[in-house]
Amino acid sequence: MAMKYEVLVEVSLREGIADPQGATIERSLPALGFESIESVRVGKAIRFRIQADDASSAKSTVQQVCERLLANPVIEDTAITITEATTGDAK
Amino acid sequence: MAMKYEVLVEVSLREGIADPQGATIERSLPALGFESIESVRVGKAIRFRIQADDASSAKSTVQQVCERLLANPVIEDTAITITEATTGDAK
Amino acid sequence: MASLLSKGRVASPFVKPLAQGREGSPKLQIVVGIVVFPGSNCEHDVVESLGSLDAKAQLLWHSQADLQNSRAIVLPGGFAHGDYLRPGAIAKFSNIMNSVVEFARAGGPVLGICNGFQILTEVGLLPGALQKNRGLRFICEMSQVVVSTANSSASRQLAQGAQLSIPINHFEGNFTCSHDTLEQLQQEDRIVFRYLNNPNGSVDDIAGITNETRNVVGMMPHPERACDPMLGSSDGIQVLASLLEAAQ
Amino acid sequence: MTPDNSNEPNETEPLHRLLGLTDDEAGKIATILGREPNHLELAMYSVMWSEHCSYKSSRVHLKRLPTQAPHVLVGPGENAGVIDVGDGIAVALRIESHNHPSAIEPYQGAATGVGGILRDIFTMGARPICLADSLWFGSPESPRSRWICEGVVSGISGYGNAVGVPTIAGEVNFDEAYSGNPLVNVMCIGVLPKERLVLGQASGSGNLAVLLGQSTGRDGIGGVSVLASAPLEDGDESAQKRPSVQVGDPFEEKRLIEACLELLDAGVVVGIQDLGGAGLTCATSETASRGNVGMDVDISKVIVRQSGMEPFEIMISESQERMLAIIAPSSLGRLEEICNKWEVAFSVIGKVTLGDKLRILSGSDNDSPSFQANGPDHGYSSDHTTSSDQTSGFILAEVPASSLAQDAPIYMREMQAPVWFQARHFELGSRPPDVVDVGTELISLLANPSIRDKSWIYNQYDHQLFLNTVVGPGGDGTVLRLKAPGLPKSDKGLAVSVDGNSRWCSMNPRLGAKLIVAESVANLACCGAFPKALVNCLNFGNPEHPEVMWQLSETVDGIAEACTAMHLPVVGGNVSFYNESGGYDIPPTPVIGTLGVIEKLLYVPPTMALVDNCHIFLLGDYDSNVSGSRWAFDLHEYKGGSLTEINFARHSSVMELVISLVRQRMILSVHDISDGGMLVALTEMAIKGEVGFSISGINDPAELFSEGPSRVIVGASEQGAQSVIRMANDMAVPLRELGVSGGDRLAIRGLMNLSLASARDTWTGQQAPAQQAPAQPLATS
Ligand SMILES: Nc1ncnc2c1ncn2[C@@H]1O[C@H](COP(=O)(O)OP(=O)(O)O)[C@@H](O)[C@H]1O
Ligand SMILES: [Mg+2]
Repeated sequence: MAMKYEVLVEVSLREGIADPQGATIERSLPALGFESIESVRVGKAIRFRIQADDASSAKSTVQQVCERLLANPVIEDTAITITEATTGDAK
Repeated sequence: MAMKYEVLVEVSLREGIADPQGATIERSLPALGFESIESVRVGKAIRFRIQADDASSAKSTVQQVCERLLANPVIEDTAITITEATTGDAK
Repeated sequence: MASLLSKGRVASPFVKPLAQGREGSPKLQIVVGIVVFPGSNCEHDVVESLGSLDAKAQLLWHSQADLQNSRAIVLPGGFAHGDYLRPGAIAKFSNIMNSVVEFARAGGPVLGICNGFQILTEVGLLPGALQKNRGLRFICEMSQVVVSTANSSASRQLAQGAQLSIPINHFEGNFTCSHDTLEQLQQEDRIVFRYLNNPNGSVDDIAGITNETRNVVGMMPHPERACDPMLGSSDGIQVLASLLEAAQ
Repeated sequence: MTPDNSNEPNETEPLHRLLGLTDDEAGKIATILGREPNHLELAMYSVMWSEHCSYKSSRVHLKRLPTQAPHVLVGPGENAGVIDVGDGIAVALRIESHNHPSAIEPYQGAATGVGGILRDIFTMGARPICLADSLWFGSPESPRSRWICEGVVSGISGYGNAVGVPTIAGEVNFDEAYSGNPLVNVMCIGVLPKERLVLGQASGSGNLAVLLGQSTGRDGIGGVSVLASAPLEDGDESAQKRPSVQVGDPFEEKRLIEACLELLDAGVVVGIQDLGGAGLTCATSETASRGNVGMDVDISKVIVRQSGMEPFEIMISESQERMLAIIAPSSLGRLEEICNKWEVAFSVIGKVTLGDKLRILSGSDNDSPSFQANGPDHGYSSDHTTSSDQTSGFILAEVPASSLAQDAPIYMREMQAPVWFQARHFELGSRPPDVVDVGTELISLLANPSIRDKSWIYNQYDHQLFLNTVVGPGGDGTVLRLKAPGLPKSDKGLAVSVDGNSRWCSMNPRLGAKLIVAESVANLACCGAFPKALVNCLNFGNPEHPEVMWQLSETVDGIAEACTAMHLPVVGGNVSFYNESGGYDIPPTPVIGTLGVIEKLLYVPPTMALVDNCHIFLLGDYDSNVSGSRWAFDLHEYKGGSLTEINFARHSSVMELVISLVRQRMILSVHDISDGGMLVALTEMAIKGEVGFSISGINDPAELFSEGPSRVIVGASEQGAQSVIRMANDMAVPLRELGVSGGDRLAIRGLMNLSLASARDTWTGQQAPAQQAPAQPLATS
């Protein structure tokens, strides 16, 4: 029977790509009294539920979704985390 | 001596707040042949490094940064993950 | 280099008033302070439109705290700090915002236009938040807005129910708030403008709201872009004129 | 002093070839230097002598364009062309392509295209007041083309709106030929008080070279494609570290604009130059070469984003939002003040020297003591580090500055007209299809993605900022007031149009180019503006194909002929070659941007919106030639025949008549006939004006779809109609009354009777597919 999985895809800018958002946040932190923070990078965190026969088939679908829709590999990397959904409705 | 920590802050829209980005992705999935995906939500993944005396002081600083800057509590929640940084320069 | 929000550095780059009202005006000119953040871009447009109303405008640089005796404050449109993170998220920490909050709490008229509206919600002078437009697209077009209450510093010269043509120009203008906040806004008659054809998904068609004391108004449409018939509408004049009246 | 040669690679394939230089070019470099170049020098020559920077294949042809007129202050060759428009005001304009980056990362590719063209304009001391775009995509039916289209449009919107410059005009075309290689051309116009004009040149030995703005990263290095494959570092992993697409930062650019304009106003700057293609190498060698001086550059002073960057990476990085300013040492304090105010990072990276040598140093050299002015820790936040890990005190490269900037080889590449070209002219037997049902054909045309309503695009652009937009996008030309902070007061207006037509140019590049220039001028005339200057962006295929070089040459001659005939100077341009995919070159696609001036903009000129109860006239010659029309190409796949020749004397008299009618307020609506022909023009007028029309006297329905040149439709009241007839007679312009406006039907006696609503719904209703496109659609097909 099909299982439900919770998925988190983190999309981040590839190393070496300028991250104007991250840099702007970082520059604003000292004035707020936060001196000890560096290397700020801003990415996306996309969460969804997927139905699949097993974890490995879930993963392969998610990988496809990442490649085709969620990220552009020219500038972005993705990291996928899949966990079995606790029972109950997704919403 | 001060330690370095890697921080991930996931900023997500609060439950009940409509997510036009997530809805748009969800709507476009079936056309690409992905039928089994639901409840898509798009948030931000903000990563940075912080220097602090210990994990708990790192955490309290990060909490403040979240409250004051990284999220708008009217519509957003945050989830914080802190790990000890592996040695080496942040860059 | 000092950081973006450094305190107490450099006097305003705009110490001199940039717009003068028409000469020979008998009335005492009202001085309106227009806050400029790095990334603001509608400040000169507001100066120009206020100038056509005989008001005097002065630009106030965000890093200074002094409002320079301004009788009303406008937070103009644009992309303060690039709108990075969230519109208004970084701007709210500027030195000048403390003074603006104080000024507002003391009853001074404050108008936030577009990005200015976003900043006012971030800093807590107005409730709610402005999310991405429903269609996930930037929208620049003429919009039709209806005056929902004449009881605010930006609508006191307008009649309730009046319909105005005022352009909108935003990506994040979708007003969102909790159910309780919405009820409160409705019950206290604090919704100032509503869209006739909701362009962005705002709850209850909200285009502009006011605070409890009715001196602070935030609106997404740009009244300064509607002050000249050659640009397609002059309906924005009454909004700015209301602000000037409130400042008297 | 001998430059350090220690990092010479020892590969079997010579390095110069890996960098894209031919053996002859390498030989020429050795002759210039009197020795073999080292690896850094070779890298610098390879980028400066690339097609993109040196125009080595096109230069011989571009020389044929007319560039002079009394009002031209700066012609081609500088960062932007500048003309004098009177009232003490000068206007700078420029167009550029960003085709290849947009194909792989549409949002950032287009966004950085906007950033680049803006810098070209404010480099001249001009405040950018508007942008315009010309976009060419594959069919919107294809998900990949839709992804590119959506991404490009939102990239232009995202960057242009945030940087605070309105995008006020443009065009978009959809054609299979661009599915693998879209075109994104962006034009920018800026204004300045005449006396503020500055040129991108260095002068004054001892003056400082200051790098302003964004830190320098590895991004954009792979953009110079030859370098991506060079074995300059250890293997794949390091190539991975060099992304070829850059992320634009409009917020940085906005502050950079304000800081640079204030530096110019304060008289701090001797010369200033943006960093575009070929980065620091280009900016330093061009400023030095234009000023007939040398320059010492200390790369250890460059603020870098990543540690461990190689000297060549720093010298050729195309990181965005950077400017190079040349200042007197005594101005450094003032520069610091202004940069601090606008929160723009800066670093003194070099100085102007006597002689002609561009020397790249690492660390202070003995005879360059002033390098310590301003330490690397001056004013940057923690994410910036300088490349202080470089070996100090070496001269890494030493070359004549002008040899980089000016001595690139010039090629007269082989040209050959395609075989079909002559044949098509004499395709006597080939007959266009017959028009069967006018109404059905009209509906098909209105649904054509290139013709239908573009408001879903231009409404994503802030087109109102600065309160100058008197007639916005959606009509023939866009009309702006000539006004900006700091500018002398003026009643004048500017009119802008951007036009291309690859259908015409694929049939006959020379005549096609003439027709495009003519159409662009017609768009301005419809606003009441006289054309004053033209810029062009020549998008072509692979220059090593003789057919492509022939197309380019013919196109240049066509533009030259049209400009000469209409006394219109070409003040700038850009050539984009290698637009090919899957072995196919794109059709020749010159894009023409024209700038016109309205002497007194005191009222809103008439638009294309039809007004009820008017007489509708056609000004210009009868034409029923459908060859090359949208109707023939897209609806009937008929690509034969030949285009109608243009008669420039006739064209000019029609345009003068239109301008007079607009200026004397004799007409209530006006629209030139272009894409889709007369019937589409009339229908667009009806839709915009929300009123129908009733036309008669059309004997050959082909006339309705012909796109023959020099024809304009005007609508006039009863009273105005008399003046239109009289003035047309006086100016010997053929005139025909087509019918009248009114009602809610689009009626042509004997041929068509359609409801206005159905036409409108077809024309506007096609926005749906785009709106449903995913937030971040397909990355790969
Ligand atoms: N990509 C675009 N950006 C901005 N405006 C556009 C774009 N595409 C079309 N437009 C606007 O739509 C109108 C119609 O364009 P077009 O059909 O090319 O006009 P014309 O045939 O008169 O040259 C013009 O006013 C143009 O400015
Ligand atoms: Mg036209």
